[in-house]
Amino acid sequence: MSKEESIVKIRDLRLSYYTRRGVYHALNGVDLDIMRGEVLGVAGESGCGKSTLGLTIMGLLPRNAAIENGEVMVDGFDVVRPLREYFRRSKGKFKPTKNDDVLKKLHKAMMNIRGVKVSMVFQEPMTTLNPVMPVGYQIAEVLLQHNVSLLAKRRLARAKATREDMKAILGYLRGNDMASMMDYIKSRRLEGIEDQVMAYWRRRDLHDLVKEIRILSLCCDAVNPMLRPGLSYAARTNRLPSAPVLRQLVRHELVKEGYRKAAEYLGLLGMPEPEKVVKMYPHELSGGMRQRVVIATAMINNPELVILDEPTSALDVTIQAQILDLLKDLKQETKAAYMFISHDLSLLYQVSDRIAIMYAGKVVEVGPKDSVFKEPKHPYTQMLLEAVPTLEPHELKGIRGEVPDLRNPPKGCMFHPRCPFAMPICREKEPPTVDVGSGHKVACWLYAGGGEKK
Amino acid sequence: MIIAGRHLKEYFPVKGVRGAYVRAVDDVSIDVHEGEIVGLVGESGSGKSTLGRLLVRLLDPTAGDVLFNIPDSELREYDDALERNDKQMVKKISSKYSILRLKGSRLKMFRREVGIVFQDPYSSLDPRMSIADIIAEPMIETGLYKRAEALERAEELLEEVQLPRDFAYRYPHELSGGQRQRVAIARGIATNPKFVVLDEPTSALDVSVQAEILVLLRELREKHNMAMLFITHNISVVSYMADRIYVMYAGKLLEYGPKTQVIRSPRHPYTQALISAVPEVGREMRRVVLKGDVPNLVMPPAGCRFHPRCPVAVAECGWDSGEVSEAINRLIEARYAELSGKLSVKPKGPLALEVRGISAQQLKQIVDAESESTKALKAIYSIKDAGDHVEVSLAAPREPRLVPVGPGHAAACILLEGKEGK
Amino acid sequence: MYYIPTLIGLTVMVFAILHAGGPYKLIAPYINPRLSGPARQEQIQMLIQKFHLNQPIYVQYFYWLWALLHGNLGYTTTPIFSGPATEALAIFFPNTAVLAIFAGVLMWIIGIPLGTWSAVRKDKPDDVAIRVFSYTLYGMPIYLLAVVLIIIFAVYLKLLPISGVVNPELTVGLSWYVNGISYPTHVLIIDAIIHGDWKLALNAFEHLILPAFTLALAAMAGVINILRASMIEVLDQDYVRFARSKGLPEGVVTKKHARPTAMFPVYTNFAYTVAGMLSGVVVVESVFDYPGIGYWLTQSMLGNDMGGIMAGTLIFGLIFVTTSLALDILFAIKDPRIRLG
Amino acid sequence: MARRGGLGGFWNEERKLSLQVFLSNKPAVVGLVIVLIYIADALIVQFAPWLLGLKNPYALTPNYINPIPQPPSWKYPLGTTYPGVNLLTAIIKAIRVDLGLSVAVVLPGAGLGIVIGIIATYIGGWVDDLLMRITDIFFSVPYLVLAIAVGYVLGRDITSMIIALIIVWWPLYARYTRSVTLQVRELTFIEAARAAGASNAKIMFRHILPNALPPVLVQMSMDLGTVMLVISALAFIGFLPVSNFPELGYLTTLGLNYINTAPWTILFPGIVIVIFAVSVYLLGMGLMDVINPRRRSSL
Repeated sequence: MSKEESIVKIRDLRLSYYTRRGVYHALNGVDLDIMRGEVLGVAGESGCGKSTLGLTIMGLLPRNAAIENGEVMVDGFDVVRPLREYFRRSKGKFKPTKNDDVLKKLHKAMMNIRGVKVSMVFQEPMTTLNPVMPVGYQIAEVLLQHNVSLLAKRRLARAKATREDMKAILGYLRGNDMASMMDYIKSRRLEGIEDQVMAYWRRRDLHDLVKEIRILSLCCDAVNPMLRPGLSYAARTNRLPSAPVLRQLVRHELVKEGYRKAAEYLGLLGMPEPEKVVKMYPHELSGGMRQRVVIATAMINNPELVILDEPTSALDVTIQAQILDLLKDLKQETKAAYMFISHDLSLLYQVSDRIAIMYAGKVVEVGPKDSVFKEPKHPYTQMLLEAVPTLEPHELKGIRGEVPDLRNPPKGCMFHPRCPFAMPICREKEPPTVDVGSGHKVACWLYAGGGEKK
Repeated sequence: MIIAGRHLKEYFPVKGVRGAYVRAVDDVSIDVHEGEIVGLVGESGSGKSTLGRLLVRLLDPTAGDVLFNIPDSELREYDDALERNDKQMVKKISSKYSILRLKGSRLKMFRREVGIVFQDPYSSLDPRMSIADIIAEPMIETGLYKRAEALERAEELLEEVQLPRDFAYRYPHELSGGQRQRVAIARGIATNPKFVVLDEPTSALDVSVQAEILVLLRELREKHNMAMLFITHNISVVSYMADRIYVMYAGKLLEYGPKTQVIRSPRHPYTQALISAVPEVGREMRRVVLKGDVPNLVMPPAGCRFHPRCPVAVAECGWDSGEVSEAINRLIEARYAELSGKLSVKPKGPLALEVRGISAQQLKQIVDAESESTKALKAIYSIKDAGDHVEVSLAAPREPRLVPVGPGHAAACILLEGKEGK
Repeated sequence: MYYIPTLIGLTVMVFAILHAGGPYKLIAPYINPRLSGPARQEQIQMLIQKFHLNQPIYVQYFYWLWALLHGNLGYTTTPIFSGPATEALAIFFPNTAVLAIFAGVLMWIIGIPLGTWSAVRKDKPDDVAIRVFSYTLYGMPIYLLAVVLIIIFAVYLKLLPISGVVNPELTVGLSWYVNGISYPTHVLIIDAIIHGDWKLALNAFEHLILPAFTLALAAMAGVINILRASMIEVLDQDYVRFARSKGLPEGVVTKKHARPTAMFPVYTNFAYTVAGMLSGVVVVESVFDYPGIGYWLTQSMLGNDMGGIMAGTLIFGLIFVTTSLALDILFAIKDPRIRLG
Repeated sequence: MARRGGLGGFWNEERKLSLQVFLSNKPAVVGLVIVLIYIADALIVQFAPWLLGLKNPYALTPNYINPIPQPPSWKYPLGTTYPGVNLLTAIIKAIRVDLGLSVAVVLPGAGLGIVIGIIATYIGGWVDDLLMRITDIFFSVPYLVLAIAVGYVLGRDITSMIIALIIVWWPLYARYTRSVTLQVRELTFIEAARAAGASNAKIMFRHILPNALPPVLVQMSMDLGTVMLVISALAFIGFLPVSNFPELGYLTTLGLNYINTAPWTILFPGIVIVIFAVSVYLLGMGLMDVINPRRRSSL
C-alpha cells in the first residue's frame, strides 16, 4: 500500500507512565498504519495499551505519560514530537509537571486537528457527556469552535431564500440533479442552504411529502438586520466578529443555529424527536441515545478519522446492535477511516476491514480480517480465539498465567511466560515483525526464523 | 427440585414518590434441578439479578414463594394446589419447604446449603480481611466449622479454585481481577452448598480469564454435583455453561427451555432478536435490530412488556390508547403531512380514542395501509363515525401466558397461544 | 425541606438554654437589688407569676414563643447598648449583614479563581504557592489574621483605619448620627450616601475593608481546598477529555466544562463555610470594635447579659438556617440533575 | 500461626504498603514530625517540667517589675509580653494546655458522635430521621455562638468550655460517621457477608465499622487543629475569666495594647497555633491517602 494512503502512521511508539511506584511501560514499540477509509479493529485484553494508543493519536495523554521513542503521524503532523523531545531533553529526570506544560502546548497545536480531522468516541456514554450541559450545545460546540462560517452561512441562506428558491431546489432534488442544484444555489448565493436541504432529503424515516414541506419552510426566516453584517463577517472569515456586544449577539444567534444543525444531524442518525432531544441533559437520555449524541458530536465535522474506544461495551446487546447498525450506515455515507478499539473479537469481526491484536503494549499480529481470524499466526491470537465463547459451544481454553507486570516487563517476547511454544530465543530477544503474506504481519519468533518452524 | 420460585414479585418503592414501585421482578416462576446449571439471560434492568437474590433470600419477595429442596412429587402437588387455589394445601407444603419463614439456626442451615458469587470482584471482597478470613466466613457463620478448622479448609478451597495456598494470608488488593473472582468462588462453595447463584461472575473479566473461570465452574459442578443459577447478559457464555436457559425481559420471564432448544430455535420474538444480535467470528450477522429502549419499570407497558419493541406484535399485545394516539400522530407527521394540523387524536379511556378532522373511511384506509409498518395500529378493531368525530376502539390487551412449545420449553407470547388454541 | 422543623428545634434549644439556669437566674435581672426580705420575696413571686414560671415547662415554652412571635426578645444591658433586644437587633443586624455580604462576595471572587488556577496548574510553583497560602489561612486563628492585617495595613503602611466604623471627628454635629447610631437604615455607608456625605461614606467604607478581608480570607481556605480537589478530579473525567477531543481551547475546557461540575462540592459544603463565617463574625467584630450582632453578643457574654445572648443566638441561628435554605435552593437550580431528576 | 508469621508478621504487605504510601507524601511526614514535637512538649510539661527548667509549669509567671514587652533577646528568645511574661516558656506551657483541651474536646465529642451516627444507621427508619434532625438543630447555630450560649448556661470556665465544644462537635461526627457508614453499606461485600449467614450485628461491627471508621479517625486527627483554633478564639474574646492561664489565645490578648510597638507578643503565640493546625491537616491528608484505596492504587 502506498504511503499517502495512510491517515495515521505509527512507528516504534514507546510510551511509559511515570508513577510513584515505578515506570509502567504501557506501549513497547507499536508499529501501525490506519488507511484512509478503512475500519481498523484493535483488539486486546485490559492493560494491553489499546486505549492508550487511541489517546496518543488524539494527543490526549495524561501528564505522567512519557513518549520515550517513536512517532505518530496524523495526516502528516507528528503528534508526539514535542513530548518525545521533552523526554529526550529530560535525560532520565522526567517531571510530569514539565510534561504537562508540553501537553498544554500540544493542545493548542492540535486544536485544528481534533474535532476536525480526527475525533474520538469514548466507552461510557454517561461519563463522556457533560452532565450539566444540554446535549445540543455539546454537539453545536464543535461547530462553534471550528465551523462558524457554516453556521453563519446556513443562517443567512435561510434569511435570503425565497419560496421560489426553495421550490426550484426541490425541483432539482426530485430530478436527482445535484449538480444543477448546486449551480443554482451558487448563482443565487444561497450557500449553506444545501446543508439543511440535504439533512431532510436524506432522512429515511420521513415521508417525501413531509421532507418537501420541511424543505419549503426553510425560506424567509428573516434575521435581525443589526446582526447581518456580523453574520456575513463570520461566514466570510470563519471567525466571530471581535466587537464586544456584536460578538455576543452573533454568537447567541449561531448557538441557536448550532442547536438546529445538531437536531438535523441527530435526525439523520435516527434519533426520534431530535428537536426535543437537543434541549435535554444527558441523564434524561438512555444509554443508546447518549451514545448516538456522542457519535454525532464526533462526526458532525466530517472528520477523516474517528477513534471508537469500546463504543458499545457499556450497552445492552440489543442497543449495541442499534449502534453497530448506525456505524455501518455512517461508514457507507462518509469517507472517514475508523479505528475501532474493543476487547470483543466477535464484534471486531463484524465491523472491521483489518484487525490488529495487541498484547502488553505491542501489536503482535495485524492483517486483513479474514486472514487473521481464519489463519491466526501468533500463539496469543490463536489462544484468544479459543477462549471466546460462541453460540455453538466448543471447548473453551483460557490462557494460563497473568498479564505481565508492565512495571517489570519480561525480557524478550512479552508473551513467552504464557506461551506453550516458547523457545530459548523468546526469553532473550524481542521478535521482529514479519510479513506472512498479503499484509498479514506477525511478531513472533516462530515465523522469524529464530527457531524451528511450527 | 433443589430450588423452586413460584410467582415471585419484587417491587421496590420509588424514593420520594408514594405508591410508585419499580417492578423489578413481576410474577416469575423458576425451577432448578439438583446438579444442573440454569442460565438466566437478560439485559440490564431485566430483573435477573434481583431474581437471583430472591432465590437465596438476600431479598424478601413482595409476593410469591421460594421452596428449597422439595421432592418433585410434592412440588407437583403444590403446583396443583396453586392452580386449584387450595390455600390450605399450599400453606402446608410451603411451611415445610419455604425459605421465607426461616429464622435463626434454620436460616443458617439454609445459608449453608446455598452460595452466591457476585459480579464485581473488587467490591465483593472486604478489603480489610485476609483471603483466608474471607473464605472462612461462611463456614464459621453457618456453624459448619470452628475458626481454626475453617482456616485450614480455606486453604484447601484455594487449591480447589487453582490458587496457591499461600494466598490465604494476602489481602484482596494484592490480587488480580481473575484471582479475586476465584476467591469469591471459593467463598461461594465453601460450605459445600447444593445450590449456587453466580451473578455475572465473568462479565468484569477478560476473555482469556473468563474462559478459565468458566472451565473451573464446570469442573466444580462435576465434582460436587451442585446446582447453579448462572446469571448473565452474554448468551454465548450461557450457551457454553447452561443445561437450561431462562430469558427475562423487563421483570418478566419470556421464555425458558433446554439450552439447545432456546438457542437454536427460540420461539419468543425477543429471544430471536437477542440471539440474532450476538456477534460471532466467522459469521456475518443478520441481525433483527430492535427499535427503542428497555421500558421504564415504574410504569411498564400493559400486556406483554415487549410489545412496543416487538417486530411481530399483534392487536392484543397490550397497546393502550396513549401508545396508539402517539403512533397516529407520528404517522401523520411522517407520512400524511397533508393531514397534519387538521387531525387531532385524543385518548378516551385506556382502550378508546376520539379522532377529529378525518372521516372514518379515510382513517380506515390509513390504518389498513400502515398497520404493517406501525404495529400499534393493529390494536384498532373498530372505527366508527360518531357525528362530529370518529370513535376508535382498541382490542383488549391480553397478558401472555407461558405456553409449552416443546418438551420443557415454553415461551410467553400470545402468538404462540393462538397457534396452540386453534 | 427541613427548614420549619429546624427552626422549631432552634427555638426549643434557645428556650432550653434560657431556662437551664433555673427560674431564679431568669428573673435575676428584673429584681430590684435594693429590696430585701419579704418585699424581695414578693417581687420574686410576682415575677414568677408574670413570666409564667410556675406553669409546666412546655406551657412556659408556648408563652415564650408567643412573646417571641410578637417581637418580644427581652432586654439587653451591655456597654454598647441598653434597651429592648429587638431594638439592638435593628441597630446591629444591618452592620453585620453589610460586613458578611461584602466578605462573602470577596471570598467568592478571590477564592474561586484561585482554586481553579491551583488545580489547573497542579504541582507547579504557582499551585504550591496557592496551597501554602490556603493552608496557612486554614490554620490561622481568625483573630491572628485580623491582627496581622492590622499590623501590616494600619500600623506599618497606615493605609487603613484600625477599628470602629468611622473616624469620630467626621461625625461631629451630624443630626442623623447619634450615639454611634445612624439613621434611617442604621448602616453608616448607606445613610451617609442618603444624606449626600460622600466623604463620610468613603471613610466608613475604609473601615469596612479590613474586617471584611479578614473574614473573607478566613473563609476562603476551605473554598480553595475543596474546589482544587474536586477540580482535579473533574479534570480527569471522560467528559473533559471529550471536550478536549473536540479541539476546544483549554480555557473553555476548564471554565465551561470542568468548573461548573467541580463547583458542586463547594456548594454542598457551603453550609460549613457559612457557619465558619458567622463564627468568624463574632471574633472579627470584637477585634475591630465593629458594632454588629457579633460584637454585641461578645459584650453580652462578658456581662452575662441573658437578653443579648438569647437574642444573639436566635438571630445567628435564624441567619444560618435561612442562608443555607436559600443557598440550597439556589444551588439546586444550578444543577440540572437535581432540577430535572 | 507460624505460617502467618512467616509471611511478614506485623509488617505484612498491607502495612508495608500503607507506610510506603504515607512516606511518599512529604508534607504529611513533616506534619507528623511537628505533631510529635507538640505531643512531646505537652508530655514533658505535664510529667517532667524540670527537664525544661520550668518552675511553675501550670501557670504564667508575670514579672511586674518590668511589665512592658521586651523584644527577643538572648535571655528571652521570643521576647516577653505584658506583664513581663517570658513568651518562650509561656508558649511551652500553653502547648500542653491547648493540646490537652483539644483532646478533651475531640475524644468525647467524636466518641459520642460516632456512637450516635452508628446507632442512626444501624437502627435506621424514624430513629435515624430523628437523630439527624437533632444534629440539624445543633448545627443550625454557628459553633462559636453555640459555645457562648452554652457557656452562659454552665458558667464560663474551662470545664464548661470543654462541654460547650463537645456539644458543638458531636453532630459533625454523627453526620460524618453516618454518611461513611451508609456508603460502606452499599458495597457488595456486605451482601456477601449476609449471604454467608453473618448476623446484622456482626456485619455492622466486623465489616462496616472497620471500613467506615478510618476516615472518621482521620477526621478526628484533623479536628485537633480546628478545635485548638476555636479554643484560642474563645479565649481571645474573653470566654475564660481567669488570668495567668497559659493558653495560646489568652497569651495573644496580653500584648494587644502594644500592637504598635511589640507585634511579636501576638505573632509568636499565633504562629504556634498555625503550625500545629497546618501540621495536623497535612498529617490528616497523608493518612487519607493511606486509607483511600483508590489513591493507593494510583501510586
